[in-house]
Order: sequence, then structure tokens, then C-alpha cells
Amino acid sequence: MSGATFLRLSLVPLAVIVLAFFVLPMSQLIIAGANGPLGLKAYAAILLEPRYRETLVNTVLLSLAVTLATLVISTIAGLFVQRNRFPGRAVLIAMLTFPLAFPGVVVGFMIILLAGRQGLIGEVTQNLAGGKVVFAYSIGGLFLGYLYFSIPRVILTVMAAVEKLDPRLEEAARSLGAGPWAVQRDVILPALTPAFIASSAISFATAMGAFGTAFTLATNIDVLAMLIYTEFTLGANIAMAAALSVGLGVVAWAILALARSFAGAAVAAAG
Amino acid sequence: MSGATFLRLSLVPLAVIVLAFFVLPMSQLIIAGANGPLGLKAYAAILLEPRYRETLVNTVLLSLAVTLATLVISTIAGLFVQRNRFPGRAVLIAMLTFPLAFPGVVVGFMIILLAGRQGLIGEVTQNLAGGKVVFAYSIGGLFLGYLYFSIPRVILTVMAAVEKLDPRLEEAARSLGAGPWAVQRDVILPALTPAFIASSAISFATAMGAFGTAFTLATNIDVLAMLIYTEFTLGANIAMAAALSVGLGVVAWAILALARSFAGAAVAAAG
Amino acid sequence: MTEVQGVSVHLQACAKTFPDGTRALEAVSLDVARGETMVFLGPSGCGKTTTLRIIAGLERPDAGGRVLFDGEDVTHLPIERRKVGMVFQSYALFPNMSVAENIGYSLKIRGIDRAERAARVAELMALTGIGGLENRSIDQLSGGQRQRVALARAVAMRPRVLLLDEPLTALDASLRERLRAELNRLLRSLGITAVYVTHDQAEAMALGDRIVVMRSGAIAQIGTPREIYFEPANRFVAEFVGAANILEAEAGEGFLALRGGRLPIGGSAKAVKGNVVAMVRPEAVTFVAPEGALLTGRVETVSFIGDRLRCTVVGVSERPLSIDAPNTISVSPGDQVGLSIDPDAVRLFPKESA
Amino acid sequence: MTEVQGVSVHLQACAKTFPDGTRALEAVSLDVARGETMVFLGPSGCGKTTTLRIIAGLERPDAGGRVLFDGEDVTHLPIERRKVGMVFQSYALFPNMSVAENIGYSLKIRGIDRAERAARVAELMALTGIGGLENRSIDQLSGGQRQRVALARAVAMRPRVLLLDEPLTALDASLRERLRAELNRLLRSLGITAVYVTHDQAEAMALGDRIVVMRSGAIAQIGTPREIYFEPANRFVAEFVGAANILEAEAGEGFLALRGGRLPIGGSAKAVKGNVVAMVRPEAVTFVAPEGALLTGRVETVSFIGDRLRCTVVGVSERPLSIDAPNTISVSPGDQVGLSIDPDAVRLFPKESA
Repeated sequence: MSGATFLRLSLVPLAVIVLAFFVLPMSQLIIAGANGPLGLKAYAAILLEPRYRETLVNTVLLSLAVTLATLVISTIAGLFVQRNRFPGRAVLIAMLTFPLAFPGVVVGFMIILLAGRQGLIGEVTQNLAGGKVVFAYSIGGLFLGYLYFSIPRVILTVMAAVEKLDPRLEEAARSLGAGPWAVQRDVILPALTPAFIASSAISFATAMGAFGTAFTLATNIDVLAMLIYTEFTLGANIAMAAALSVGLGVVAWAILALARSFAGAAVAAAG
Repeated sequence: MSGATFLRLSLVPLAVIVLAFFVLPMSQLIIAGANGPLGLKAYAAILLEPRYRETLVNTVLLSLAVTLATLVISTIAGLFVQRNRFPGRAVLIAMLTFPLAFPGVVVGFMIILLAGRQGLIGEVTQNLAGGKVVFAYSIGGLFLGYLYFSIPRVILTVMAAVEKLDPRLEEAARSLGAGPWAVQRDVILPALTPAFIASSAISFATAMGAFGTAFTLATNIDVLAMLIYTEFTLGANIAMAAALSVGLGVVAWAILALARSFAGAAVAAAG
Repeated sequence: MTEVQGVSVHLQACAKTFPDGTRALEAVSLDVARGETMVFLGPSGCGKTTTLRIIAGLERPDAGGRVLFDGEDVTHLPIERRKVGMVFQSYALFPNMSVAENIGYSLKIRGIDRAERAARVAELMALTGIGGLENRSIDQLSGGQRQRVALARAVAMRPRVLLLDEPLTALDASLRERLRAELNRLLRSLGITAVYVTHDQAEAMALGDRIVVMRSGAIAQIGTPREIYFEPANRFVAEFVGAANILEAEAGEGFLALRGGRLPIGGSAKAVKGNVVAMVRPEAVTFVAPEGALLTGRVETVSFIGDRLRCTVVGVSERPLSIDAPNTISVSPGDQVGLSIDPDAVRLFPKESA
Repeated sequence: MTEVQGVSVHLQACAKTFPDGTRALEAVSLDVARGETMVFLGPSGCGKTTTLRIIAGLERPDAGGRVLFDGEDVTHLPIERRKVGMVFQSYALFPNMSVAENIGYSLKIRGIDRAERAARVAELMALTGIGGLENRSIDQLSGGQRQRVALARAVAMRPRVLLLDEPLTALDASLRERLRAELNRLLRSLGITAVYVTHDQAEAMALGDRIVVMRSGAIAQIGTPREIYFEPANRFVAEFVGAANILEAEAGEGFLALRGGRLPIGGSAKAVKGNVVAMVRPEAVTFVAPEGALLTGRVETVSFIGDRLRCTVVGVSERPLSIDAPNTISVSPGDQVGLSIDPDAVRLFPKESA
């Protein structure tokens, strides 16, 4: 039996898996979305119904903000940690990447401990300023929680990209007269662009779909994942929940696909 | 200003971020775990209290099973897709990676549509065998849902690793008398080991902390993330929730760290 | 090691067209004698590696082509049953195995027991000069050591033919030269049939009993290194193997008429008349006093490269003439010089030979 | 391009110790004249790249060391203010910029306006033979083209010194030779001061006005290519630059007493007596008839490498003698041969010279 035959034999399980596992539930989902009282209009309702549209816009804006903040923070931190050797560096890296291991619920929980009604920030501000600052249940808490998720992942991607940078590029730029800022602008940041695109896409897609954090915070801001859950369990509006799910999936997938077409394999690796 | 000075200036924001953002809430969490009526015994209770211990064991076993199944399926699929050129290959890859974009809630929702009380599998089995097969709300549903999460990610990692394999290695083994099975055993699978370790760790850590899927399925199986949520919101047992969170974080982080020490950068990339 | 025996290899009308329609190899027929080292030499894309892979069994020739080992038709035998040894440019060592495990892999696959395997591996490691590295992992080895391991691994099961695909190309120049000498000694002492692919003509000269010069998927010339160097079949071979001055000129009466004078031609070439293309090697030209010289010109550049001077002289032919002179003579740019060329060192090609 | 002007470079007691305590360079002092091409040659780790980086301003010499450009102390000037051009082995082209943007980068940084920049870039591209590639992206270029772009970029702002760190090492042999000739022409026509680092002695010979041979962080010899080749200061230089036969023998009465006979020595070496170490280049030995020859031996190996024969002869000295003979002579392993060596071609070292 040749290697080709061997691989061809794997076609059978593959076909079964793809069909049963990927195609079936996904088409079920799409059909369910069109099977409610609204029919295909359920999909249109995502944009036409103000409550749904607002949630979609909120979610996208929040995800964008998280992505942007993550990029700025992670780039500075990643560059610094990768380029400098100092005592405690290994501990710092471990700490920066620790949140990778936390589920959304725990992150939500941590935000409450930090910025909730009995939280640390509240206590400190009450003692100092007399007013209790509580933002865990607002969009601020969600934003902070999502940052927790994205930063470690993006830092790792940036660090890997910085490690691969040819130090000669920097030296060449300097020999040509470029000062430190010009080197950052013309050499380092452009070289990191694929890593930026890849990790932005992942960060954005994750933020779009995050549920555990939002749910734990029992936030007063509707995000898409929460809306889907509410429609499904509380409103028993299966069709609308399905339509929203498809919409969410398509947006996130499109972002990932777009990033992949720009940055190639980096997205796969970071994904 | 030299490049070194430039980077040293980034130390200030970095220190602030690390302290405020990473250290504070994490230490809050650890303190909260020890601040309940049980004191430090809350941490011991994770292992001593049967209900907690059982949940922990369940979660670990389920995560292991998911990881194992994911590895087997993804390796076959990844090898096949990477090594063969056939019509529809691009569509297949897109489909295989689509679930990357879905949040846990949507995945749970899809499992219900597939294997729930009104699900597709139930209908088919009722018509064919007279008995309705429903496993969405059992451990089977969770297992299937978690597979959804892991498979796309692991397939991408395996595909990237297969792409990097030197085809000469295989040819050398064959010239030395190795048949197709021996080539798989002695050359291909060992070469993919770092990718396996990296993606197993990610798959395991993700499964350990998955919440959205479990919650949507309203499963009758307690998993750790659900338990934390229940303790926190329903039981208002903040200390126990915190202790469990810390425990979950430590287990997942240890697995990731272990994998990283074996497989190096691959984990960072896959993370 | 004396029991290692090579086979003769016969290729019969082996052509290769890839699935995408690329014609990599025209129908090629040739024989490699038992124990001979045959070097395939040519630029990239000339088909030399494809030929090697057809002999190995990694590619099937197009319908009609046959590969015979000692008369036995192996055309349809997959590589794992052809009993050939292969050495690759990238070494292709198994990174998950130690040095000893790599070398003993073919023996293990064949179910040879541990003790015999260990003895054989030790023998091979001594032979290739890597004794003591048994338990090293591959990534602890230098490039030269890797290539020695690859070689030991390839000959471990006493292959019928040893196939080497640019085995030294990844090494740096001085190491390459040293390993070339070692490899030569090893191939001779094993008495193995070897097929060696390279794009480096010095390597081909040093290692080959015979050389097959290839171009665009076809054989341009087969011959011993001296035949290839001194009697190239055409202009392509002349220029690819060694440095060559190509002169386009009028021939007649035993002379070539050049811009800088008359160049005597010898042997059978004496009878040639009309437009010809001639070839002269740089080291076949010697400087003489300009007075009374048959050919004269002006030195344009002189480059001292240690063991000789590389000079160019203008005014002799259309293009500057390259000359390799001994490092002991004294010559400077601008000098008027006479040139002397042994008539036997002038090789004529028919004008259309590309 | 005529207004490009180099400076003289003076290194004064420049040593370098890295933070981890490694001593990369002993205190080195040397001068590079205005417009001169100085080549630093040595094995890896000899300190040649560290010296280049000290001149560039990428490394600071240890306290006490000074770097002067035309007498101006630039020791504490960072590289971006030294006005030096650099060419790296890895090319180090900016992948996010086109060919023209790469070449014009230093002009843009200096705020030169678009039109002037474009004119200068076009001039440089013509000079380095890459006209027409302006808008290509870097990954569309071949290795040779990349190196040309790197060179054009480095000289765009008319640097005071051009620093080249193994610029040709990443290219394959034939391309390397061609680019070497081009680079030589370019350096001469620019009249620029150049410092060139390489481990390839042929490159050093071909390009250097003078060569600095380095070893273990110190200078082994400074001299012109001919001085380095014909009068190496010690055994290390003799063996590193070109091939060398090293003979340990008894000297006396104008002869070296060797196992295979007597080797006449000339010039000032005539007076030397006692144990000496002598060096003879392979091409300085010629075969003569054994009868009446001062030195005799037996041919062990003959390797035809095209433009010459590389032979080894045993019985002359302790170790086999390497001889490069013309490719026209006929000699075979086993032949008894006589050898003749020009007395001026024998170089003596004191015995302790390592």
C-alpha cells in the first residue's frame, strides 16, 4: 500500500466527520433561523429591529475598543519583555500569560472582586474620595474583562514576532541615519504588522462571542452572546436566537478570513 | 535617545499595567478564597468535599477525553487536507475552521438543535427505531460541544506542522526500507509531536474552563466553571467560588506551562 | 565491508512528464557499470535530480521507460523494495532518533537483532569518522557530522546503488572540499555503484569516474572528466564545465583569423574552413614577448588570487580573453603582450552548436 | 558620483569585552587610508566582525579605545550620526518598502525632496545594474539583486566609510564570483573608503588593497594580498590564506635537509641554521625527471580538477606534499618523480611560530 492509498483511506472518516459534525448542526442552525414566525425575515430583523441592531452595534464597538487597547498595551509590553533581560523576567512572562488559563466566568468574578460593589476599587475610592467607584456591571467592567482575555494571547504573538525580527534590519536603518523613533516607525512596527492583523482578528472574534464574563457580571449592557441566550432560554424565541447566532458567526468568521488573507499563516498559528 | 532608553521608558507603563491589571485582581481572588468562613480550608475543600472533588474529577476526565478525541480526528483530517489537492479543498478548510468564530453559547445551541428534545438525531431515531435518542443535556452533549471548539484549532496547528515537514524525511525512511505504516510511526507522528503537545494543552485548558456551552445546555453534569458560577450567584459562597477559580486556574496554567517546557514556542503560537 | 557489492544500472528510454504537463526529462538511456561512480552535472532544472529519483523509485518514468538493476526490471518496484541508499542535500536525518538509531534504522526495519545492529553501526561510524557520537541527538551535530551520519545511514544495509543528491551543497567551501576527498575515498573503498547529482563542476571532476552533463532534460555529453574538460561536445558543455573563452572566427589553412593575429589550430581541426566557434581554456594561454608573437593584445585587468593571476586581455578577439597566468610572472594593466596557445588546446565546434 | 569622498579611519587601541566577560578583541590599532579597501580576513570568532561593528558604531570599544574618521573622534557618536554605509550578509532590506524606497531611505530620513531623491535613486540603480526594478518588492528579487539593492542603499547618502560584512557569503559560488568583480569595479570607481569582512581568502585577495588577517581577537598580519600570500608572517597566516605545505626540517648551508633529498633555500634564509619550519605553496612545486633531481618522491594520488591536477607525493617530508600541476602533464599514482622548487618560493618561519 502506498502512502497515497493510506491517505486516501482517511477520506472516509473525514467525510463522515465533516458531514455529521460540521455541516449538519450548522445547516440546522441556519434552517432554524428561517423557521420561526418571521421566516427569513428573522435575519433581516437583526438589522431592522432596534433592540437587536443596537446590541450588534454595541458588541462590535466594544470588541473594536478592546482590540485596539489590547494592541497598544501588548505591543509595548511585548517589545519590552522580548528585548530586555532583567531579573524577574520569567516570572513576569508567566504572570502576563496566566489569564490564558482562566475561563470567562472566573474573569467576570475577578472583575467583580476588583470593581464590584464590595470591590477593591470601590473601597479605595470611598476611603480616599468619599464616593464609591463601581464599574464592574457597566460597559467598563466588560471592557476590562475582555482585555484580560486578549492581552496574554496578543502579547505572546507579538513576542514571537519580535523574536523573529532580524536585528540587522534595525542596524541597517540606523546606519542609514534613522533615529530610534524612525526605526520604530519604519522598521519594527511594519515588520510586526502581520502579527498585529492576526492577533487583532482573534481578539475581535473572541470579544464578539464572549459570554461567561458578561453573564457573570450580569451586566446592564446587552452584548450579542447574552442576547442570544436570553432569546433562547427566557424568550423561547428559537428562530431569532438561531438567526442572531448565524449573524454573529458570519461577522466573526469574516473578520478571521479577512485577516487570514492579509496575514496568511500567522492567523492560523495564533488561532 | 538610544533604542535602549526608548525601551526603558516603556518600563513605567508596563509596571503599572502589570500591577493594576494582573496582580491586583489575582491576589484579590486568592485572598477572597481564604476569607470565607472556612478560611484557608476552602482550598482544601476542593479535594476534600465530595461534591467539589467529583466535579473536579469529572471536568478533568471530560477535558482529557475531548483532548484525546480531538487529537485523533484532527491528525487524520489535518494530514489528509494538507497532503492532498482535491476540488473543494478550500471550502472544506473554511468549513473546518468556521466554528472558531462561534461563541460557546451558540455551540451549545447547535448541540440542542442536533441532539436535543426536538433535535435532528431525536427525530431520525424516532422514525427509524421508534426510540428518541436525546443526549444534548448529558455528558455526551458537552463532549460533542467541546469537540466543536477544539477541532478547528487543533486542525490548523496540525496542518501548519505538516506543511513544515521535510518531504525528504519520508523519502529517506522509505529508501531505508520503511513501508507506509513504518513511515507514519517513525517519521511523521514523531515530527508532529510538538504540535500535538501544544494543541493538546490548549484544547485541555479550554475544555477545563468552558462555560457558555455547559450553561446553554443546562446540563445535568456539573463541570467546574458551572460550579463556580453556582457557588457565586446562587449560593453566594464567594470564598468557595474564589478557591475553585484559583484551583481551576492553577491546573490549566500548569498544563500550559508543562506543554510549553516540552514544545517551546509552538504553544505560544498555538495559544 | 568487503561484501558490499554494487549492481549495474541501466536506464532505457526513461522520460518524465509531470501531472501538470511539464516535461522534466526527455527519453534518456544510459548505463552505470558495477562499482562505477557516475556524476550527473548540470544547472538547476536540467533533469539531473529527476533522473536520480527515477533510479531511486521516487518517480516512475513515463510509459515505455524501464529501469534495470543487474538486468532485473525494477521499474515498478517502490523505493522501499529497491534496496538503494539515498543521501540528501538537507541530510534528512530523523530528528527524533539519536545518531546510532539513525544509522541503524534500515537494519531495525529489516528485523536485524540488537547486537548485530550495534556492531554494524559501530563499524560504520568508525568508517565515516564519527565514532563517539552514538548518543548525540541530531541537532547537536555540525553540518559535516550530519552529512557523515546521513552517509553511514545510507550504506548501512549494503545498498545495491548509492544515490547522492547534492550531498555537499549545504556545507561551506573548505568543509566541502575536505568531505569531497573523504567521500571519494569511501566510495572507492566500498566499491559501491554510486550515482551522484551536483551542479558543481569541481565536485563532478573530483568524484566522477564518468560525468553525465545534462541540459534541459536531455544528455549533453557523457564521458570521463578529462573527455568532458578537454573535448566538450558543444559550447554549452565547454562553458558549464570550467572556464572557457569562446571565439567566433574564420578558419583556414590551419589557422584561426582573429582580430589580434593568427591562432594555429592542430590535429583534425586543421582541415576545417569557414566560420567556426572555437574554445580555449584560460590556463592554456601563456604570455610571451609581443615581438614576433602570432597573437597580440593589451592587458586590461590583472587580479591576484593567490595561486595564480586572473587576467583579461583585449584586442585579441571580440570579447576580452580570460587568461590564468602563474603567480610568479609580472604583468600589469595596459601592458602590450604576446600570447601563445598550444594548437592542441584549441577545440572547434560547428557554428550552430549552441 | 565623483563627489563621493571617503575619510581615513584610525583605530587606536580598540579592545572589546562583552558584558558576559568574553574578550572578543584585544587592543587593536590600525589605519585605513582614504579611498582604500581594507579587508578583514579570518576564521569565525577571530574578531573581524567586532572590529567592523566598532568602526560602524554598533559596538563601543572598551575604555581607552578610540575611533577617528579623518582625525575626528567619533568614538561616542552613535551609528546614525557617523554617516557610514553598511551592507550585511543577510542583506537586511526593508521588506515593507519597494526597491526604490529601500535605496532612497537614507535620503528620505535626511529630508531630501522627492524629485532629487528619485534622480539619485535612478542613478544608483543604473550604477549597480538593477535599473527597471524600482517598484519590485524585495521578496520578488533574487539573491544577487538583493545584494545590489543593499549596496545601492548603503552608498546612497555618500557615506564616509562603506562597511561590508560578508556581503557575498549567502550567494552561490558562480554568482559570488561575478558579483565580486562588479563590487571591485564599483569600489574603485566610487573611490570610497571601504572596510570589508570575509572568511573567504579568494574574496580577500581579489578585493583588498590591503588585508588584515585576524586570529583570536588579534591581528596576525597586515599587508597587500601579495605580501600576505608570498610572505606570510607565520604558520597560521600561511595555512589560512591559500594552501600551504608546512615542512619541519633541519636547515644549513643554504639547504633544507628533507627525507626525500635537499631543498635549496634562497635570499636571507640562506644564513639560517638548525630546526626550522618552512612553507612551500602547492603551485610552486614542479615535477621533473627523477634522475639528478635534488628531491624525489612517489606520487600517491592524482586528482583531475579541470584546470589543473592536484597531486600528493609521499617520501619527500613527514607529511605528503600537495602539488598543483598543469593539467597537460601526465602523472599517475605510483610514479617515482623528481621535484623542483624555486629557492625563492620557500619561506622560513621560526620554529615556535604557531
